Amino acid sequence: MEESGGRSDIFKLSRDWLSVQEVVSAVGSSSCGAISLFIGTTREDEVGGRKVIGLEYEAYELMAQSEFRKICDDVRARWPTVTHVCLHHRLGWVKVGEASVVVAISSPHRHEGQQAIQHVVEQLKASVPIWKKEVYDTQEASWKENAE
Amino acid sequence: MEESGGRSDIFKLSRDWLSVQEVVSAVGSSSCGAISLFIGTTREDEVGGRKVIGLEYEAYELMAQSEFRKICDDVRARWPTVTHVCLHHRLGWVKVGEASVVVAISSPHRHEGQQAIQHVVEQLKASVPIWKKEVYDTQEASWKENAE
Amino acid sequence: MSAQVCVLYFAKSVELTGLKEEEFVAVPTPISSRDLWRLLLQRHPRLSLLQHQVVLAVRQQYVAIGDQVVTLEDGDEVAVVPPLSGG
Amino acid sequence: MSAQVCVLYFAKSVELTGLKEEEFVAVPTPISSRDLWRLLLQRHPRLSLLQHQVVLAVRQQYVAIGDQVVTLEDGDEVAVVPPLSGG
Repeated sequence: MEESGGRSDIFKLSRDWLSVQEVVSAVGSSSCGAISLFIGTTREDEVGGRKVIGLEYEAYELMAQSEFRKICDDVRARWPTVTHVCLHHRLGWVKVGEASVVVAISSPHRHEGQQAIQHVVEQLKASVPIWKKEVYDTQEASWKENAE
Repeated sequence: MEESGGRSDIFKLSRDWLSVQEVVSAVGSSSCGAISLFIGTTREDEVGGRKVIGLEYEAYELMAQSEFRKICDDVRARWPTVTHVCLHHRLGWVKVGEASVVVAISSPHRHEGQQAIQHVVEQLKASVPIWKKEVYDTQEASWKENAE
Repeated sequence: MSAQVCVLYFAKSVELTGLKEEEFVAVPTPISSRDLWRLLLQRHPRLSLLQHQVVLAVRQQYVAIGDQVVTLEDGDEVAVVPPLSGG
Repeated sequence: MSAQVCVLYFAKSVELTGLKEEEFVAVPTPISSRDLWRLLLQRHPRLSLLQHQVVLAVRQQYVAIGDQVVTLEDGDEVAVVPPLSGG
């Protein structure tokens, strides 16, 4: 957790089930009228006749932390009123229907938070060193690649 | 709760504390990879030297329900992949720091959900018959008006 | 023709009228929304503070104050809708 | 000059090398990122399956494979970074 002038950037990689309420509480602030949130979950899917049963995540943990900090610096440069940013990402096995990522941003008004959260999710996918492998009901698996 | 083709539009007016987890659970679906969420909270504020201590909400309840349904119909026409929409709004006394509204939308991919949630929040403010009065530490109060 | 309608007040209009709802027993119908608003103003002159900001809802559908003509039936709900501030 | 660096593998590169990390004892420095990648390929020819998709990270900073020259010190971390898929 980084604190500067009452603003915090919180990043956590977790092998446990993610708590939405914990992420929301982490960004709560009485100076903020808006909290924007994004939850990414493992979707039930079929790929070439095989059913996806879950995802297996891994990360380059220290570098992920520092790339997250860069994203937050960038967010604060673009949307200076953004108050707190909190991102929790799962590692290890995440079965269909469970959250792999929860991001929340608090801001005095809603527009900047809603724009900032889209930027954080895009940048997370583009620059934070995390990887997932789709695991199928046939026991096969394949590493994914973010399109964006 | 309206169900049609596995899609639900849920609207609740509540005099109790809003549970973010309850709203998230209401839109969860194994066919969805994304949940977008917005939480509106009562901001600590000063108006003309008086401190806002909370908000008092009231609604034209049946009409609010039907205006919400119109918003959901419009959302589904614009973003046909949106799966579930859930909106909980507080009534009565909401003190500073507490949530007055929680909206969640699930969708297979995140872009449509993130656009749709902004539309729902804008339309909520523009067309759902709900009113709030700001209450100050001086015991004075004033009815608010949405700018948008 | 006339109808008996139930008028609902919300937000500032409750404070201005001192009422949450009341019955209007002989409202002419059809009637323009402007004339309907004038009837409300006759009974509650303080509602003029909301002039130019207020709209009405008839059977839970918004009606701007103006030339639009509405047809009322006994038991219809008419609401005074000050500027919204939900969210 | 040469340096001893720690090479980290992630995702598909773990499967291709069978390793999560290993020491490279005498890496020439300064070195272009293209030559650094060639050294890795010499030791693990199957990494060529990642050719054109992979980037490196040196001291936790991304370096595209190309002409860019990096200076290595003993103990530096070099990572093989297959296409990202977080989120």
